[in-house]
Formats: sequence, C-alpha cells, structure tokens
Amino acid sequence: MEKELKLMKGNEAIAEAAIRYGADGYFGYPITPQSEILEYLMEADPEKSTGMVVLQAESEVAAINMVYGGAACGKKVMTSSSSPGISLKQEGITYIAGAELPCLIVNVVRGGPGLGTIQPAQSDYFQAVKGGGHGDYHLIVLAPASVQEMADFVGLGFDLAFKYRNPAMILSDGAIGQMMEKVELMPYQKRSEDLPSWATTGKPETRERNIITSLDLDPNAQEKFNQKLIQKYREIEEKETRYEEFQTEDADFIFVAYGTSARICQKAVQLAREEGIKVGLLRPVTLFPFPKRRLNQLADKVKVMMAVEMSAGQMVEDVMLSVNGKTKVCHYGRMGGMIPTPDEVVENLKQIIKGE
Amino acid sequence: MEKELKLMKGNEAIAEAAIRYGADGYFGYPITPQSEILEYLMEADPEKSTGMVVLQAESEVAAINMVYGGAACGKKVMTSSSSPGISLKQEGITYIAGAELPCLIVNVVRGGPGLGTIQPAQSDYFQAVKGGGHGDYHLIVLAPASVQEMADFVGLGFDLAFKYRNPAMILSDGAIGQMMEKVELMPYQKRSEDLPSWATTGKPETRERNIITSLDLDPNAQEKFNQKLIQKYREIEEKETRYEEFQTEDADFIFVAYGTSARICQKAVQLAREEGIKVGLLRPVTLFPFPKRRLNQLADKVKVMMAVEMSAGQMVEDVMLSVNGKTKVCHYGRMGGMIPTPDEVVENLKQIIKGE
Amino acid sequence: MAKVKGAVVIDTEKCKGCEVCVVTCPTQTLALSHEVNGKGYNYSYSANPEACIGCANCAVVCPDGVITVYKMKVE
Amino acid sequence: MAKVKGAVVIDTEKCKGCEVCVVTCPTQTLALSHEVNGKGYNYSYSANPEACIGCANCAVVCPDGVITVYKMKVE
Amino acid sequence: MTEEIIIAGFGGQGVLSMGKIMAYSGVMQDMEVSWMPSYGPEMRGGTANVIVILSDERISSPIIRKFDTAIILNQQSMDKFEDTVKPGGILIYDSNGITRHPERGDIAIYRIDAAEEASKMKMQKVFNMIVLGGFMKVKSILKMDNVVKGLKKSLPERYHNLIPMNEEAIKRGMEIVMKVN
Amino acid sequence: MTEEIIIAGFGGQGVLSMGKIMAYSGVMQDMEVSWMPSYGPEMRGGTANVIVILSDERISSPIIRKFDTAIILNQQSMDKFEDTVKPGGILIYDSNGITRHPERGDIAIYRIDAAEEASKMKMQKVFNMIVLGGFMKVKSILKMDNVVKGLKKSLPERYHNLIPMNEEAIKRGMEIVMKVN
Amino acid sequence: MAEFNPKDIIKPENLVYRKSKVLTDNVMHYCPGCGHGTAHRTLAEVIEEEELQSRTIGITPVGCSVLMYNYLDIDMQEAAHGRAPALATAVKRLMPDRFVFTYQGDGDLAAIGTAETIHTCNRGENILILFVNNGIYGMTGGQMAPTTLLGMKSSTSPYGRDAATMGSPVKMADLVALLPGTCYVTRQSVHTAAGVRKLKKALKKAVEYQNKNMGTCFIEVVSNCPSNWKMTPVAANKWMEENMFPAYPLGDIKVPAGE
Amino acid sequence: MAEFNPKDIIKPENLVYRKSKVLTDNVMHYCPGCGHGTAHRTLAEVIEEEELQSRTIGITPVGCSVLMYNYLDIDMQEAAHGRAPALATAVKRLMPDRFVFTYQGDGDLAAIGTAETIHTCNRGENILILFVNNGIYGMTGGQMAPTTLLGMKSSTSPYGRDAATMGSPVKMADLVALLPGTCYVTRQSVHTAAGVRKLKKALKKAVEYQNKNMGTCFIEVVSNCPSNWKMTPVAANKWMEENMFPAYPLGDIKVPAGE
Ligand SMILES: Cc1ncc(C[n+]2csc(CCOP(=O)(O)OP(=O)(O)O)c2C)c(N)n1
Ligand SMILES: Cc1ncc(C[n+]2csc(CCOP(=O)(O)OP(=O)(O)O)c2C)c(N)n1
Ligand code: SF4
Ligand code: SF4
Ligand code: SF4
Ligand code: SF4
Repeated sequence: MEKELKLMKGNEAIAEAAIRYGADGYFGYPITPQSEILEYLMEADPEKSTGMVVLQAESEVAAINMVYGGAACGKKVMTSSSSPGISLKQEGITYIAGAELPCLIVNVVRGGPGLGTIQPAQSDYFQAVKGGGHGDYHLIVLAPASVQEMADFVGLGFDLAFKYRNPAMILSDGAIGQMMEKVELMPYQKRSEDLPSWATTGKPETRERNIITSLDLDPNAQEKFNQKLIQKYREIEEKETRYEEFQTEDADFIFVAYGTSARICQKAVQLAREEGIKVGLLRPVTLFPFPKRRLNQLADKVKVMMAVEMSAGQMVEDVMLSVNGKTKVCHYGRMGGMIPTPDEVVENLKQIIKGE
Repeated sequence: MEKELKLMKGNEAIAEAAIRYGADGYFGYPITPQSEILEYLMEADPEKSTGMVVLQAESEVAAINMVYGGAACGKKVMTSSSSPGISLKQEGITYIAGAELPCLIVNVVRGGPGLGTIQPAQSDYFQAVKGGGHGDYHLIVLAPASVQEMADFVGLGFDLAFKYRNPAMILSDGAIGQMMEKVELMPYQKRSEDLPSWATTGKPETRERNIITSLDLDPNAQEKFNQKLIQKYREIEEKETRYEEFQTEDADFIFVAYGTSARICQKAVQLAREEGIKVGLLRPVTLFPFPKRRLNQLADKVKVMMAVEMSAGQMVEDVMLSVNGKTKVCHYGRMGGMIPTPDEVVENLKQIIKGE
Repeated sequence: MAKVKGAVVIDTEKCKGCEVCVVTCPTQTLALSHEVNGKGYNYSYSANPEACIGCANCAVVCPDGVITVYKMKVE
Repeated sequence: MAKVKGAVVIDTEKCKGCEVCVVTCPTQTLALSHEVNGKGYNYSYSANPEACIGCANCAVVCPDGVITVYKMKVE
Repeated sequence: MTEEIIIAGFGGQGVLSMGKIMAYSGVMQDMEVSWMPSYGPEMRGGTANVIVILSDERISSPIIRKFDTAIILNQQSMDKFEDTVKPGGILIYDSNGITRHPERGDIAIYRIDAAEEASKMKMQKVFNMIVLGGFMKVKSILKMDNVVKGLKKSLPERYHNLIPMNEEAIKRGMEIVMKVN
Repeated sequence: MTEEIIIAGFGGQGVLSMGKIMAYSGVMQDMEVSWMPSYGPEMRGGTANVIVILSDERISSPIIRKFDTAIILNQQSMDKFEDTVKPGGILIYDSNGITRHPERGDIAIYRIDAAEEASKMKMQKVFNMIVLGGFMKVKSILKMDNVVKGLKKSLPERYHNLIPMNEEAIKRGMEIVMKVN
Repeated sequence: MAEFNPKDIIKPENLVYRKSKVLTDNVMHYCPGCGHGTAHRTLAEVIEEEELQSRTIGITPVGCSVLMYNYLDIDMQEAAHGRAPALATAVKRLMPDRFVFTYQGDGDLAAIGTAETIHTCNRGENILILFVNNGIYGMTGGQMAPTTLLGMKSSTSPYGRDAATMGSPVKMADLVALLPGTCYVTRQSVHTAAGVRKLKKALKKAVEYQNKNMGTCFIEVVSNCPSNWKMTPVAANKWMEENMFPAYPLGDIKVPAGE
Repeated sequence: MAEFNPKDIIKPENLVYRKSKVLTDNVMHYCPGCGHGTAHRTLAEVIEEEELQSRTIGITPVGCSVLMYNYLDIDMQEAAHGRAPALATAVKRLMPDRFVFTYQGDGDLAAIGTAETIHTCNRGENILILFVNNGIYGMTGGQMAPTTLLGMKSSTSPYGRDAATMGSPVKMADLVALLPGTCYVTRQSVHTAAGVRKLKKALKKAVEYQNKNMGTCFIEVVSNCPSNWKMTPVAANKWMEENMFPAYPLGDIKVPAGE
C-alpha cells in the first residue's frame, strides 16, 4: 500500500499514527497543547474501524493507571499529556517501569514550573531522562523534531517498548505538537491479536498464572530485580542509541540539540557556515539512551560543544557527562515558552568563540 | 533553656522538632517507613499546645496541595512521605517551586521503582535533586545522616525555605527514619505570628492584593521569571552549600556519600586506613546545592573518587559533573533496600585500586 | 402619581456585545449598536432611553460589569 | 431415623488459632489446643468429634481455608 | 526562498483555514511548509492568528516573531502585528473595522476591502479567499492551480463543489487589492 | 567496643521495649546506641525483632546482618537468626516453644527459661526483663544502675513504681541463665 | 411631561447599581456572555457588602477562571487543577477567622478533583465551594466534562455523550449533600437578574454559615459556555434553561437543620 | 450405636467442603482471624464454581491484600494505591469477554482512590469492585481510614475519631449507589458462615451481571482487623457486629431493576 501525504498537526499525526500502527488503546485527559490527540481519536472513532479503545479518563492519574492495566494485558496502549499532567503521572510511570510493562507515553512539553505557560519548552528533560518518579529506572525517550517523526515514533516507541518490556516516551513540545507540516503516513496495519506470554489475559490450564507487580518485600530479591533492570538499560544503551549528525565531519564547534531546538540549530549551522564558522550539529534522537559514545568521540576534535535547549540547562549535563572534561561544553537556552532564533544561536556561538 | 537528650526514631525526631521549632502545620498521608511522623504528631496533639495544625489528608496529592495553600498564607507548613507518595506529589511540588513558596517536604526513601520494597534506599536522588516535576526548578535538599540531623534539619530546612522562598526537602531513608538514636532536642519555640508581606492573608486597605500563582500566559514574562529562579538557585549554590569532610587532608582516595551511606563510609575510612589505604570521605549535607567546587578542588589531589550510594548510581553523576574529568570517578551501590557494609565498601575500593 | 425613571451608563468600550442585558431588560430599553467598538463588538446602548425604569436587571446580569444604573422618582 | 454425622480435618500446621471456627460451630465440636504448632499458634482441633454434624460452617468461616469437612448419613 | 507570513483577525474570519489552504498549496508546489496557530486562552476574546511558512528548505522554527508578510483583518491584530513586519516586508489589511490605519514607511502596505466585497458579492463565506487572492497578487509565490489542488486537499470531499466559488473569490481578491503607500 | 545484638520473638513478648531499655541504658553509659526494629508487613504473623547496637564510637549502619549476640524467644526466630551469630558470638534463648534447639558449635549458647520463671513468679509482664538479666550476666556491658536509669527514661512517669519489680526480674534472670555448650 | 433627559437622572444621588469596588478595572478575558463574569461580580458584591475584603482568601482553579485574581481585589491563590479544596482546607485550618472560598469549574471539581471535593466536604471544612458548572471544559477548548449532558457534543464526544461508554452526568451537589460535613448545598444560575439575586442571597447565607463554623457550603452555579457550546450567548442561555436545568434543577438541596 | 470413628466418615465420597482449587497452597500472610482470608477464599470458590479461572483478571490493591496474587491461582495485576479501578477499566475495555474484578481496602478505595472509584462506577464499567471495609489502614499499621467510626481509636486518631476535625465515616456504597453506572451495590460480611454464604451468592450475581454487561457491581464486605483494632479475632468480630454494622448496615443497597 502506498504511503499517504498529509498536512497535519504533530498531535494529530500521533493520533493517526497510533490508529494506523494498530494500537489497542489510548487513555488521556485534556491539557493544552496536546488535547488534539484525544480529540482526533474521538473524532476518528477507531473502535469502529480497528477496534482501538479510546477513553477520556477522569484525570491524568487515572489515565496512566489505565495504561498500566492495559499494558499488563500485553496490549499496545498509550497516553499523552503535557508537563503538569506528566508530573501527576510520575507514580504510575515508575510502577509501569517497575512492573516492566511496555507502553507509550507522550509529553508535549510546555513551559514550567507549575502551571507555567502553555507555550513550547524543553524543560522536562530531567524528568523524562533521569526519572521523575522514585527508584532506579529509565524510560526509553524519543525526541521527534518534525511532524513526520511524531508519526513515525509512535511505531518506533511501541516496538522498543515491547522489545524491552519498558515504557517509552515521546518527548515533544508545544511547537511540534501544534504545528502542521507535511507527513507521510504509513498504511493501516491490522491490530495484532497475539499477546505476549507474560501478559495477564486469564490463566489457562496450560500455564502458570501470570502476575504483574512491582513489589518485592524482600530486599535481596528487589536488589536482584534492580540489577536485572540495569542490565536491560545497558543493553538498550548498547543497541538503541539513535542520533543524527549534520556537517560534523570538519566541525570545530558542535551544537547539541534535540526536537525543536535541533531544527533551529540546523538553520544556525547554515547561517554560521555562511560566515565561515565550521560548526556542526549532533541531534540526539533518543535522549535515553543518550549518544554518549559518539559525543565523546567528537569531543576529541571539536573545540566547543554548545547544548541548545529550551530550558535552563538540562541536557547539557548529559553532554558534559559524555565528554567528561575532554572539551569545553556550554549551554544556550531560552525558557518559559520562548523559542530561540537561529540568529540568536549563532550570535551566542560567536560570543563563546570570542571568549575562547 | 537546656537542650533535652532523648532516644528517638528519626521519624519521631522530625515530628518533635517540628513542634519545637514552631511549625504551623503538617499535612500527611500514611506510608511505610515514615508513618510515625503523622502518628507522633497526632499523639502529641500540638494543636492544643503550640497551635500547630496536624491533618491526615485523603492522599498525598491532597497533602502537598494543602501544603501549597498553607505556605501561600506564609505559614510554616510541611508534609512527609516515602518514595511512591513523593512521586504523587511531583505536580504539587513544581507548583510550589513555581509559586516560590517556602515549605518543608520530607522523603523517607524506600526501594523502588514502583511499589518496590519498604526497606531503605537512596534511589530518589535524581527526583529530589534534578526535579521530578516538570519545568526548571530546584528544591533545597538536605541529607541527614543521623537522628540528630533529622531533628536539626527541620529548623534548617524551614529557615532556608523562607530565606529563599523555595521548597526545601529532607531526603532521608528508611534506616534513619526507623532507627532510634540519641538526639538533643532544641527548646520549644513560640510559633511566630508574623507573616511575610507576600502572603495571602486577607487584603487590608494598606496594601495591594497578594496573589500566589505559578502561571504566566505570556512567555516573555515567564522567561523573566525563569531567569529570576536561576538567579536564586545560583545564590543558593553560592551561599548555602554544606558538606562535611573526614580525613580528606592526606587522602589518595575519596568516598563521596550522603545519609546512611556516609555513616557506612566513615567506618570504611577507618577500616581502610587500618590497612594503610589513605582514604577520606566527603559527605554532602546539601544535595542541592551540591558541593561541586570543593569536589573539584579535591579532584586535583586524589586518584579516585568513589560515590557510594544505595542506588544504581545517581549522585555519582553530580560528582562527575563536579570534577569534570579531572580525576577518575567510580560508583559503588547496593539497591532495593540493601545497605552496604563497611567491609564491602573497602573491598570495592581495593578492587578499584588494584585496577588502577 | 410618582413615576420611576431610570438611566443606564454603559462602558461601551468594555462591552462585549453579548446581548444578555438586551434580552433581560423588561422595558426593551437596550439594543446592540450596529457599530463595533475597538474590540470589534457590537456594543449595547440605550436605544429607548425613556423606557428605562432603573430596575438594574441589565447591570445585574452583565457578565462584564459594564453597566451603571441610576434611578429617580419623577412626578 | 437417619442421622447425619460429620467430621473435619484441620491442617493444624497452617491453622492460626483465630478461634473463629470454634465460636461458629453450632455443636461445640471444636476447641483450641493447649499446644502450639510450629508457628506458635494454639491450633483448632476437633475436641468433641462425635458432635460434628458436617455442616461445614467452620470451614466456611476459616480465613485460612485449613478445614476440610466430610459428612455421611448413618442409621 | 522562504516566506514567513502571519495572518491575524477574528475567530470567525477563516484565518486558520486560509492559512491551511496556503500551506496545502505550498505542499502542492513541493515546498516545505509549516502552519502554526496561536493556541490556548489567548483565544478567549475571539482573536485568532496563524503563522504560515513556505520555504524551499527545511523550516527551523514554526514560531517566529518577525514576518515577511502580515495579513491583518482587525484592529486588535493591527495593534499587535504591524510592528512585526520585517523592514521591506509587506502588510495587507482589510480596512473594515480598522480605526487606525498602518503607518510604517519602511514596508509596503496593501489594502484589500474584502469584507465589503464579500458582502457585495453575497459570498461572506469566502471572505478569506478574497484576502488570499490579494496575497497571491502581491506575492507571486503560490500558483492558482496549486491553490486549487490545495483547496481540494484541505476541504472535505462534500465541499468540493464550492471550489469554483473559491476560485472566483481569489480572482476577485487579486483585482481589488491595492497598494496604499 | 561495639556490641551488635538481635532480639527476636513474638509481638507480645516485649522484644522492642527490651531493646529500647538496653539502648537507653547504653545512653546512660555515654555510649553511642542504635535501635532498629524490623518494620512493615513482615510484622504480619506476629513476629518482631530489633537490632540494638551499643558502641564507643559512631555507629555506621543500624541494619546489619551478623551479630555478636542473638537473643531468641521463639522457634521462627531461631530458624531465622541462629546462623546470623558471628563465630565466637553468643546465642541466648528461651526454650519455651522451641522445638529445635540450637546446634552451632562455634558460638556460646545460653538458655534462659524466662517464660517459665515469669509465670512461676507471676510476673509475666517483666518476662523480657528476666531475659535482659540473662544478657547482662553473660555480657557485662550494661551496669545495673544504668539500666535502672534507662528504665526511668524509657518508661512513662506513671509506671516508675514498677521499676523495683523490673530490677528484681533482671536479677532473677542473672541467676537462672545457664550455659548449654 | 418635560422632555426626557437621562442626564438629569445620572447623578450620584440616584445611583442604584454600580460595579463592586471589589472588582478591579481589568477587562475580563472571558468570552462574551460567559457566566464566569457574572459569578465573579456577584461574589465581589457580597465580599464588599459583607465587608470581607480584608479577611477573604480566595482560591482559583485551573480552568477559564484561572485568572480570577486579576479581577477580584482580594488575596488569592491559584491552585493546581482540581486541588483548590485542599488548599482551602489548609488555609482555613491555619487561619480560622478568614473567609475562605474556592471557585471551581466542573472539570476541575468533578473530574480530576473528585477526591478533594468529596473529602473536603466530608471533613466539613468551614469553607465555601463555588462551583461553576457549564457542562464542559472551557479553558482547554470544549472537551467533555463529567457534567456534560447525555447526547451533548463536545470536542471529545463529537458524536454526543454516550452513557454506555462515557457515563452519565455526575451530580456533584447531590453527592456532597449526602455527606454530613456539608451544611448548605444549593444550585443557582446567573443568566437572569432574578437568578443572580438569588445567588447573591445564597452567597450571603454561605458567609453567615462560615462565620458560624457550620461546615462546608457548596454552591453550584449552572452556567453557560457560549464559545464551546458554539452558540450565541442568548441562545446558550436558552439552551441551558431547556437542557441543563432539567438535569441540574435549581434550588436548595440541603439547608442547615432548622432553616 | 456403634463406637463413633471419624475415619469412617473421612472418605472422598463424603466430602462436603474443601478449600477451592483456585486457592494456592501458599500460607496467607494475614493475621489470625483476618477477614481478608475468608474473602479471598469465597471469591476463589466462585471463580472455581463458575469456571472463570481462564478468563479472570484480578486487580489487587496496595494494602494488606497486596500479595493476593500469591493466594489466588489466577492472572493478577498489582495496582498502585487507590488506582485498581483505573486498571480494571482498561482491562475490561480491552478484553470485554474477561471477568474483571478489583479487590480493595477502605483506605485504598475510599481515601486516595476516591476519584477512581466514583468515576469507574459512574462510567458503569462492567467490572466487580470487591471492597473490604475494615475501618482502618491495616497494612501500614492501623491509621485512621475514611471509614473509621466516630470515636474509634487508631494510630492517627489516638483520642478517637472526631467528626469536627476528621470528618465522619464515608459510606462509599451509598455514594456509588447513586450513580447510574452501578447496577448492583450490596454490603456483606464474612465472620459467620451465613454471612459468607450470602457473600458467595452476591458474588455469583455479580458474575452474572458482568456477563450481561449490566454495569458496575460493587460489593462491600464489612470486615475486621484484629491486629490493629487490638482485639482477639473473636472479640473483633463481636465488636464489628456491635459497632460497624450499625454504621454500615448489611444488605442490598441497589439491585438491577426488575430483580
Ligand atoms: C494536571 C492538569 N491537567 C489538565 C490541565 C488542563 N486543563 C486546564 S483547565 C481544564 C479544565 C477546565 O474545565 P472546567 O474545570 O470545567 O472549567 P471551565 O474552563 O469550563 O471554566 C483542563 C483539563 C491542567 N492545567 N493541569
Ligand atoms: C501512594 C501510596 N501512598 C501510601 C501508601 C502506603 N499504604 C499502603 S497500604 C495503605 C492503606 C491500607 O489500608 P486499606 O486500603 O484500608 O487496606 P487494608 O490494609 O486495611 O486491607 C497505605 C496508606 C502506598 N503504598 N502508596
Ligand atoms: S435598568 Fe432595567 S429598564 Fe433600565 S435598561 Fe437596565 S434592565 Fe432595562
Ligand atoms: S462441620 Fe459444622 S459441626 Fe462440624 S466442626 Fe465444622 S462447624 Fe462444627
Ligand atoms: S478458623 Fe481456621 S485458622 Fe482460625 S482457628 Fe479455626 S482452623 Fe484455625
Ligand atoms: S470558553 Fe466558555 S467558560 Fe471559558 S470564557 Fe469562554 S464562554 Fe466562558
């Protein structure tokens, strides 16, 4: 079947992609700037076509726990929200990670802290990548930089989540959620009826009962479980790190940026190169796992790495941890819903170069 | 008045210290291993003596939002919980940070993720220090290593919280919460009737109305607010970093550990020195602000820094960020409610030295 | 017999033209103007000022509190 | 007349000695032993086995499901 | 080539769909496009605006603060966006309801009395297409046949019979737009 | 000097308060002490245990897995803790309800029939003090006058009249404890 | 009769109605005809008339009325979505002599805030909960609320609310009236002058009961959302009378014993 | 009459009661006399008798019964505190032919989980909520629950629950019975054989109604907590009859129309 070209909002692309991918269920609660995901799904009414369940929950807390229940049945279920709603979901998220359940969580980030602003931001990086919930766990975090990737990462997120029995998150922002862009949509896939062997689906005589829990009262057992999780995360780091590079081959300087910021930096690279500054861009596509090794390699030959984020400086810590002092790392950020312009970014780089 | 010597659980010490300090209110929900805080307060019934309000909320979400309301009145209010309950509080916490309200939050950490175990752990470091909620904010995080400090940090926490209009957190664990130790209690202080000028207390004719909010629909204004917060955090880093050192003067190796782990490392220092290994301990007392500068200085003269944590490795990232590649940093951790022994720690250090 | 006469002052720049006052007025005093105000709304105005009895119903239902009402007894 | 006779088998090692079965039994068949089991509980036992009518009330209320009941008609 | 456009007016004026048609038309011309509405409680009070970017290269940010072209359909939007046009840029406005006409000398200002024309033509529904025609005349980026294709893509099938009327409106807009300064 | 003790038995046996009195007595001797109960749903089923550490120096962890002395008051605790005594350490147990007596040869084993004694003396309430007496006899760390001071500190004022009875129980415990191996 | 001239009437001594001084001069951001404005104004009048300004602490929700603090000249706190009653609980307990109210929408109070609503009412906190029920999520663009009527279309029930999959309208006032902690539960409206006057009376009662520490007062205002209902304000009010009122009948649901 | 010998009776053909096969052989961690065990067993019997094992998905709460999955030989999910109904909602919607139940304590269902309880019932999810109300938080050591009786002492109401500051016992069954989504709401007990048998009947009805997709079934079991009430099991059951039952009267609160 041919792919279909459409002009869509990032939020709509996620919703449409979920239907086409064959997701089994979506549970959500309205919040700007991502309510279109739920609205689009309600309008599309996939229960009638693919059988996908769409439910407006009474709260984000209920929504994430619905996801827990659905995921425990081995179903492909997802939720979405924006920053304050994602904060409310932290307990549920760590339960899902602790019960090793696959699911997809979308955060269309807005400015914080608190109620903040509804404009785009990237200030939930720590929460997504380091763990906003308690305990040692990680989400697989994907950072789309276009509406196309909003669509594509639904499938990728589910695939990775099921491969590793681990929750995956799409960390987007209000700009990509709200903007319309061209998107090529994959053909409709049939929802799969196969459920994983570990899922709670009703115990037939032929197998032991399945239990989904994150509890282990015995600390010895819990420690073993924690070690198992660490192994899993190592494997994910080994195999699933994804990033994109632009003009890094000859670069003296490198921007490190994801999502909306990466789009801006790509333009900034072009502008800077027009002025003869040899700068490149590394765009992490996965934030966890973070492209540490590649950054460490690049650190050998570049003079400065500049993390550009719509935050006070969060991902920059992972950049620093990656290069471990090998090269200078600095940060340029806008906050509270402000988006940097390419000129601004170049200007800032020039200041840094001057200061060298 | 003389100080009073008692044998108390860490949890009880917090409760008693809150009464003596003159806290105005406590709002909490039971969860092991910290329910004694609420229970002790209910038994002590300070409403009758000092006038302190104690209320069992219907949930952790309600409790943290009660704290928000009380703090917005300029009152000295606090809550406590353990890991899953603290995860539920993340939205409330970022609201409090975003509204610049002072309050005290106690986390008596247990093993995670999810329901995990009820045994002690230190795996909520990221959540506490990097921000488990959304947006760019920080808590002031204090890490007591004894029942005495459980008592002392109540006052310190409130003082810092009010000085900077910022929520403070005591990040403890099940061991320190549940153990009894000697504690010297401060005398009872009278609850202060003075309320800060910014507090919502009813608008007299003599001033403009006070508004407590974390909302700014205009991204420009929100960004200015974010910048103000960054300034505040810088000032806190400048002025409020606290740590303790043991035998670091001549050390070739340094343990970095807080709370329960620091106690164990202190013993490990002693054991290792008996074997002729020159090791010292740096114990961060404040986790945010983290003693970055001091660690960076120490990095000039030590061969290895070993972060010892009851986690898969969280604080170790801040150690690495502090030394920025200047010296080798490694990590030793137990998880899931397991507590390392001093011997184990020494053994691990020896392995590292051998590997050098 | 003493008759009651009323008058309303409408802050037309703040009026959003919702028409709630118009339909509430028992004496059909008010109407929406054909012109728009700075915000683009067809604001409410006293189309039949002599009809007003100063009952204040319009002001009481106005969501934006833009109406002030006066009343006096006239012979 | 046919009479009903019952008998109970109690898994005494699993019994927690809660006494709920004892007070439930309509025929005072059961009692708590003076000895304790491995877990330290004074377990329930059939103190008057001939009284048992096999009504299963004891088993039905036993929180730990440790009682099995048998019944037969005897002449 | 990159064209950065803001369209701003009242909620009911078809601002968002006009932007969408422009974006779809761009797609038909194989351009990169982005369409970014203002969102959230700003909407309360009835204003609406959308940023449309048409470009030959990948678009960096869909949210920008300076524009090549501003299409302005009420006074509030005039107050807000007149200053955001880049020097040398273009401002197109409908004078209906405008109490303070634009004054900048460093940009090209066009006026299009689309509302009046629409009511004259009894085609209030395609008011926004008249405005679009004005834009197409002033900036020859979008070709008519691509706009028609764009209309087809963005209108639900059941409205495709209205496309000729839209086309007509666009053409009328091309005729009535006039340079002011 | 550091003495690491586990006390384990049923909930009603006064395990926790015995530990508390030991800890308070240590405080009276100017020692560092820690008292750490097992907590949480382990308690379901009625077992209780507490780790008491008495030391001249700062105590590192209140939760440890090997002990100098184990004081064991029921079979379940015997099963769980016999192996946790350090070689050369001490195990003190009450034989009441014990079905499998301790067997290790590398530790010193003492038996104290405190339950029996308490019921003989009609002093069930101070059963745990008899056990404490046994410990004090076997390990001369805590001095009687400090224990009395400790009792005063840990008992509410209204129970201070019971202190002589407690003292008597301790003394009795010292008498009846006997070495088994 | 002399030629009529309104100028003769418009004199300070003839003033019968002016906007409350407890309202600021800020233009409210609400859509034309939205009941929030009327509810704000009525509350402001009561605060003014009862001389409560200096001892009132108000709590705004997340919802269209999130910016209420820009319009009422009193000390206010802006709560997280659904949590206003928790804030109010603490405020009132810590400052028992203050007049404390929450102002909440139906999404806020009846969806995400259900637990806080129920338990605050159950504890009988001495506060006023002013609940503006417009049957929809206004702020976020017209999604279904727990109070949305059956068959009603919203952006998340585009084919109408369906009881089988979305449940039926939740009648929070009826639920909280069952709890011993509430002393006064009533349902009012603000689209007619008579309605507003009744609401004002209800608010005054709530002030009185709060002064006497009688428990939680819960006042529901059945209101409109012209924008998201996609109607003119006048049509919306008519629709409300015909559709909302039968589901949410106006009047007292619970009054203190002996009243 | 011949000398009586029980051995003559204890033969497979005379078996009248044995523990359900849906119960595992694990020793339950509950305190002696705790009603949780009886409730588990009764539910297991119904699952066995109705042949539901292969299509049952159960959800355990956080509470004393958190380890229920060790005792019932069925597929189970362990929910976060209070959220079991949310899990169950998703499970049932995604697998409509499964028998889905939640098992929840009073802290879980009536405190932190209030919103999930109310809204799951309001949506009329076709699930069974089995609510074990022992008037206290068992798991965490005897703190006050929303269902704790007035005057009752707990570790967080050491001087007895006081209506003025702590509110009155919340009657969840009565609240959810008001919601159109529930089809069957009943209150049962497990401390007598008659009580257990009635509970079993109620459970079978719930299975039937769920099979027919009639809405939410809500079965409350008024139960004990000997350990935290600090009574022997027998005394606790007596106290329960005398104190809990007047506040939480046993019997049906809502039955499907026409039953
Ligand atoms: C935790 C969280 N979830 C969701 C939102 C988004 N949100 C803001 S207001 C609102 C609902 C508003 O509806 P309602 O309470 O009925 O008030 P109205 O706007 O209709 O007055 C929602 C869902 C939020 N701000 N925070
Ligand atoms: C978010 C969260 N808060 C609190 C707890 C602690 N906790 C565990 S069970 C429980 C209450 C148990 O009481 P109830 O629901 O009545 O069940 P019972 O134990 O009496 O059967 C609490 C508060 C937790 N695990 N998670
Ligand atoms: S005061 Fe009364 S009569 Fe006069 S305009 Fe207003 S509503 Fe009409
Ligand atoms: S079966 Fe009936 S008669 Fe027999 S012991 Fe049990 S309760 Fe008693
Ligand atoms: S009811 Fe069961 S556990 Fe309780 S005493 Fe009887 S047999 Fe033992
Ligand atoms: S969206 Fe609805 S509730 Fe909000 S201001 Fe507009 S009309 Fe009022």
